[in-house]
Amino acid sequence: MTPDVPDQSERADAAASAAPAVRAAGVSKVFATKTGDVAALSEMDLDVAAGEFVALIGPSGCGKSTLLRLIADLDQSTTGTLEIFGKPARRARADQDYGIAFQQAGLLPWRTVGANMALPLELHGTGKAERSARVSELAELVGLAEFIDRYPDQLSGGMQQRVAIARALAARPKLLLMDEPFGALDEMTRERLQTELTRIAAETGAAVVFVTHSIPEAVFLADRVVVMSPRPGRITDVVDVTLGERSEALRESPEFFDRVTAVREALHGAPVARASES
Amino acid sequence: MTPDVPDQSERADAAASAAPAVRAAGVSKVFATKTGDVAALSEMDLDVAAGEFVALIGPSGCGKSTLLRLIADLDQSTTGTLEIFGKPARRARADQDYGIAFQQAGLLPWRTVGANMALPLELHGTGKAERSARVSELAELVGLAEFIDRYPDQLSGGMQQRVAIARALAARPKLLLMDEPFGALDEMTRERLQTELTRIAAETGAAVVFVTHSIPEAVFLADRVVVMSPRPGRITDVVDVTLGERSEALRESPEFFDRVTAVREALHGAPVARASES
Amino acid sequence: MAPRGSEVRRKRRQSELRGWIAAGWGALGVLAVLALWELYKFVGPAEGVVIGAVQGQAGSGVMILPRTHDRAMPHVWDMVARLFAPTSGGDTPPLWVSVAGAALVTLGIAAIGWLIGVIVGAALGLVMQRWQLLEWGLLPWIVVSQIVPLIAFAPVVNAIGNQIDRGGGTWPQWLSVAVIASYLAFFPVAIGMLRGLASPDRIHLDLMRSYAAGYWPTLVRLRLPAAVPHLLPALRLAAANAVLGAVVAEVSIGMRGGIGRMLIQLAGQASSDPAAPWGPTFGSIALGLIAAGSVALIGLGLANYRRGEAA
Amino acid sequence: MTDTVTATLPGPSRPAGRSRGAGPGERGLPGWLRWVAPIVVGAVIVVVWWFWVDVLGTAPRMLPSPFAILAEFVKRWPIIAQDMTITATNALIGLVVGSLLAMLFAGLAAAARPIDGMLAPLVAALAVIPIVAITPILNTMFGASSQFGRQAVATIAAFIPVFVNVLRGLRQTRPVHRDLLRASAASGWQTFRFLTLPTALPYLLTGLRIASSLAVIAALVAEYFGGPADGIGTAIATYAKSGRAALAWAYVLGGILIGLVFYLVTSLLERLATRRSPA
Amino acid sequence: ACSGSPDASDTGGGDDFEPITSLKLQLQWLPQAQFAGYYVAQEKGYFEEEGFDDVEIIPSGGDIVPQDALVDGDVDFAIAWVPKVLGTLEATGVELTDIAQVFQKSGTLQVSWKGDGITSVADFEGKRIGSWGFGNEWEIFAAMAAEDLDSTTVSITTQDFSMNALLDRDVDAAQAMTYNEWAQILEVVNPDTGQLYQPEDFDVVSYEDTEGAMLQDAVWADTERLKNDPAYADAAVRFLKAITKGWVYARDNAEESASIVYDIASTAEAAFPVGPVHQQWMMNEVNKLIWTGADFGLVDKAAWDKTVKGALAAKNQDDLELITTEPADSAYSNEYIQEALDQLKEEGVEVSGEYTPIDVVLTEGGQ
Ligand SMILES: Nc1ncnc2c1ncn2[C@@H]1O[C@H](COP(=O)(O)OP(=O)(O)OP(=O)(O)O)[C@@H](O)[C@H]1O
Ligand SMILES: Nc1ncnc2c1ncn2[C@@H]1O[C@H](COP(=O)(O)OP(=O)(O)OP(=O)(O)O)[C@@H](O)[C@H]1O
Ligand SMILES: Cc1ncc(C[n+]2csc(CCO)c2C)c(N)n1
Ligand SMILES: [Mg+2]
Ligand SMILES: [Mg+2]
Repeated sequence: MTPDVPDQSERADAAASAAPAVRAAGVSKVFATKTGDVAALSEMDLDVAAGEFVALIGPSGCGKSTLLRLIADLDQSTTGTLEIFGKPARRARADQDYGIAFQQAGLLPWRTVGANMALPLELHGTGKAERSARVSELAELVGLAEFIDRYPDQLSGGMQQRVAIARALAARPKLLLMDEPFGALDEMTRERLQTELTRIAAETGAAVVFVTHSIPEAVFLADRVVVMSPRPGRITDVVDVTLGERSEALRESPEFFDRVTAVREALHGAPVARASES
Repeated sequence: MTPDVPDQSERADAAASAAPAVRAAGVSKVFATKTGDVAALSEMDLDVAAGEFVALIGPSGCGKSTLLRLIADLDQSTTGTLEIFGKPARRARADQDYGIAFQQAGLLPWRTVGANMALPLELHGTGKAERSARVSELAELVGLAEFIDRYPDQLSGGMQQRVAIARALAARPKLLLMDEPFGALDEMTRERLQTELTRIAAETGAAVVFVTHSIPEAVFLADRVVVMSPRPGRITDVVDVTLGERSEALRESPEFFDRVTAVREALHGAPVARASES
Repeated sequence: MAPRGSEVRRKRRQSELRGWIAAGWGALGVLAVLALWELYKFVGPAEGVVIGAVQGQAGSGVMILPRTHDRAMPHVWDMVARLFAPTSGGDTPPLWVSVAGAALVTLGIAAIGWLIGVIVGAALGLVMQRWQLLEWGLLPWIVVSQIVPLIAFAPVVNAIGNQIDRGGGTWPQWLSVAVIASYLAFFPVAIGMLRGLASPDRIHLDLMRSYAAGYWPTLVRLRLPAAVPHLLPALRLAAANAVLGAVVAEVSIGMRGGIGRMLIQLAGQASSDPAAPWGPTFGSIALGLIAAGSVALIGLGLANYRRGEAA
Repeated sequence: MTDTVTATLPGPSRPAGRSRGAGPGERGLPGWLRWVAPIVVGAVIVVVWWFWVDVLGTAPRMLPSPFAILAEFVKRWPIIAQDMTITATNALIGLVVGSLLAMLFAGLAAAARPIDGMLAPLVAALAVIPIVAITPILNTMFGASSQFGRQAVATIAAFIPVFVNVLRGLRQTRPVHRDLLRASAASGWQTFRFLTLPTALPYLLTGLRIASSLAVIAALVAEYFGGPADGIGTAIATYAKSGRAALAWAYVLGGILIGLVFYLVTSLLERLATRRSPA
Repeated sequence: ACSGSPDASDTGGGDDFEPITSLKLQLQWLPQAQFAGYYVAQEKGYFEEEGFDDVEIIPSGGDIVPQDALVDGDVDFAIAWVPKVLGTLEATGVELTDIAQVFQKSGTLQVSWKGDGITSVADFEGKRIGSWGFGNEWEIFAAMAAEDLDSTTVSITTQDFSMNALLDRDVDAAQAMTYNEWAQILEVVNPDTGQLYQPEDFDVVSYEDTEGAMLQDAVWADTERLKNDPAYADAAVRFLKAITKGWVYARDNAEESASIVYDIASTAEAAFPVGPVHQQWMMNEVNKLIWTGADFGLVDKAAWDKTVKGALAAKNQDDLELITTEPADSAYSNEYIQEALDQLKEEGVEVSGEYTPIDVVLTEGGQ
């Protein structure tokens, strides 16, 4: 929890549209483990503007997930301040200011596709009629209109991932947090979902913080690619992408390869001590 | 099982070095399932020369794994003939002509790294002394010499994958079958293992059939990239790579991107009916 | 990498510490029950609380709180003191000595029953895993077998044993008890073996096939090791079952010397010497815990085969 | 010790091990064999039994011919049914009460480690108390002329597997799901209702299935050691000791039928609930 | 040929058979003074005197049924109650013979609290009655049937091994043997007085005084074998001689005999009996049931017929009857015991007579 701006929610809410989607200042995270302390993040500073798409990339264990979890208030930072739309993370969570999707779809197997999408709404007392209207909308958005009454085990991995994205979008958050959501998919499906995600992000105008291991994915999706160093995680580079409209053709364009190379070099510039271990 | 060349093993053995590592002619595979027959492969023809590195790429469900399993005699083809170094697949399996590695490392958790590497040797009655000599050699090869007495759960994913590769190499097969062996790794580790694999393949002179979903991976590794169509799997294109020595620099070269684009287009040229479902 | 030796030692110390803490809570739990017993005995009505009793109709109504008088709930300290009094008056040995002796007899028989059960169960598990047809044919009957009350066929086993004994073979009575005990013990082993042998991942089976390994090498190098995590709890359950079975069998076929016989013998004086039956009762509980606990020790030796469990 | 009971039969989260474990050449068995095989085995058992008893005549006298048992079962059905009702009722009450108590205590144990630690030795001890020992004690405490003692014994028998399984189930919520609920700002109660409970449900039903036949056996055996002179167990003892072996075994058959019904019903419930368990 | 002809057993070594020297006797319960005569015979060497060098006395308890063990050939002789054996004989069609009726009287009581008004069998109607079941309940039903009482109005509670059901009023009247459970009650401290319960605190219905009385402990032998195996018939007589001597000794030395049984039973193997005083009480009461003035062990025709009549009349809670037809004539025979008695009389043993009770003061727990 951030100590400042403790309870000025009204003002904060009013200022929300003006405030950056995410503002991390001097954020560190140390995990106390049985075998000693693990510094996962050290003095991170990051701003994500409203509506901006930021990709986080870095070697395994560099603290990408940790950062995302701090933003989502699933963990507390050790030092530093973290503001979501100008409010403390905890409050942002309570206000459902963000939606989140994980590497595994994490659908509840005993709920239908529709019920899974509706879960956040149900938890916050949205009425039944409104819920089902929203579910239809979401299902349409992610192309699963015919599958609303299916159960997760009847879907392919890609379809499940789309349900998870729809669920993250359910409460119309202005911020989407995604932790390697396409990690488990095959390349073709993955490319399709990437294209869809850029469309959805554009349509909903949400800011996105997107963790990935794939350089082409980061480049294709993001406005900015944030490159992190091995543990303790720190930002070593930020690659601006600004490639304009995302299309299939883009993936084969020289500018695309340029940015891919830039990110590759930024990544490898970072010492690879940790990576050699994994 | 192939009906021809039933028992001419001596002659076959003598011809082995001359014969292609894999020769598939008109191979089809139909799975009988509860809900009807599934044609996984249809009339595949493929030759892999001794010492050649071939990558198989294609949308999910196109039959890549099926083909590999047929070559390994883990399944029987419905039609067509399949020869490994001029012998029927079954005989090649009995002779341990190939080594295989899967997407998951598939190590036996109760065996040390060394014992895992030695498993194929143990099963074929190699003496203890010889086994341990070979294990040291293999561990050196994959850079795990210090970890021989560790257990798999004490290793990172990348290290486990290297053990699996060492295990596949243990009996010095002239043919390596690899089914998305790096699928579960992060990009950085993956790139390192790719470099290592090309080195190892070159050193041992083994032919490799390598299944992957990643276009850059296929291009980086292979002499030839075989592109398959969605189900029922068929070869739609073969991209010759011939980029010369594999180095890190290669990944950022224009020729590399050229080949990547070529494979991308070959892939997307294929109808994507199946992929849209997953 | 950190020096491994110290890491291992620290881990061991840590798990030791956790063991002590767990033992502490456990002891507290037991103490809590004893305290509750005495507390309720103190505040509860001697004749319990019955609702819906009809005047003059014995046994009518539903008793919702138990009786607290000394015959129903002896004081904890009386039960303990009774353990140190002569078993049967006169200069008979203290009760706890008799109980311990009887428990040892039963433990030995239960151990043999366990062994028989493990062998039979493992064999059934093996063949059922090997041949699906046998699984389909046998498994339902194995389940049904456990629904047959032990006491119904214990006399049958005893009679068969006697037949053999008369027919020139040797069949001591304890062997009947062991066989009956094995009847409860084989079940979890058969099921655990079946599940365990079928538990290897497809990938490992494929791997063995790719090595052209036949049934036996696959069994020894893959299926059996993979079955260990299933087998260990099964063996422990089998041990507890073997003890329960042995006690019931002793009672049923009237075998002398074991704790089962002692249970009914001392139950005969529950009116005049209510603390006495608690001795063999505690004895039989301790016996079950010891049996299950010692089998758990096997698990320590097989720790490497349980590495998969955490993952 | 406490987790042992779950080994009895497959846990809920495991998919059928068979399809992957099938040996070569075993895959193609036609489905009808699944039904025919047990029937054939049953027939073989009956024939061997009959041959031993009626043809060889070397079986002990307390083991009558299967056909004699069946005949007696049919002939005495009215009184057998009456006693079956009593034993089944006791078992059912034990199953329900034992399961409810087990759920309550498992909930407490899952909520607080100390409670878990305190319950562990007690549950382990409860699991190894012989019915012979506990029944007279319960009968004295709660009255020998009510069915209470038997119901309590059945309760104890049912408690153990349900407790162990539910406790395990309550601990099976996956981190990704917990994160999800937290990210959705779900309250503690909502987390329990939307996540913990549904996750534990298949485990509960596995426990129930194991508990069902144990409750029947326990209720029946408890009748041997006191209480009203009714029920299957009393009848088995009475008639076995007066030379009426066929009648005694007809009652045994009645007991098996109760156990089977309990088992099949709970298995069915379990199958329904495990359909959508987390992979 | 001689079908147990008395002469065959004269010397214990006839011409046409090898005399039996090793025997097994099945008791019907745990080792206690109820079976003192057999243990005394063993302890005092009476079996050896009669030419047996190995007699194994097998206690029961649990589900072992003496008559079944006898039929199966596990043992040579068995001690069992007459009505229980009659039931088995009819249900299974086997033949056994009561060759000595040890207890001449029924020792079963139905004990109730003073003031509850259960002073006769007629008062059982509508009451909850305790019984051990397993064949011990037939006297209740027989006694009620004899008075035309409706036994279906009685609900039966299976008593466990203690008398708690009565003490806690779970039953209106509990079954008790004069020699065992009756003493158990009287070994309990009355919380109201701080003293042991006294007989005056209870009403007692003794089945011996009712039409339901049935013959109890008897020595049973295999009818077929008696008929066809002269060695067995010979052994039967010698065996009866030995146990008669044992019971005679127990009659004349009650206290010593009680402690003989107590010592034998007080081993881990036998699993401890109730204490020494309890055994003395039991010895005392058992002697009263045996020594009624008549010769030891002879089956009294009248008592037998009464037992059979009761067994024919009684119906249990399932409305099933114990027996439906008269037992075969072979069901009892005084031939062997008479022969044994005759020989003993020749040897100067006093085989009839009254028993002079000793004084036993019960203590708490019988210890
Ligand atoms: N709960 C925890 N307790 C202790 N250490 C932790 C915990 N969570 C994360 N860590 C450590 O913090 C570091 C950062 O972890 P994190 O999961 O954020 O990495 P990541 O960048 O997401 O890696 P990956 O790409 O593999 O997902 C790692 O070294 C990890 O071991
Ligand atoms: N044992 C089987 N029974 C029935 N169908 C099968 C079986 N194995 C594979 N198939 C089907 O055959 C087709 C090809 O499967 P295969 O696993 O070879 O695809 P793949 O190219 O390896 O896909 P992926 O990239 O997802 O691994 C798929 O449609 C699959 O559903
Ligand atoms: C299971 C069982 N059977 C019989 C008795 C009663 N009992 C004890 S001694 C005795 C006299 C006959 O030996 C009788 C009838 C019992 N308490 N428990
Ligand atoms: Mg991560
Ligand atoms: Mg595949």
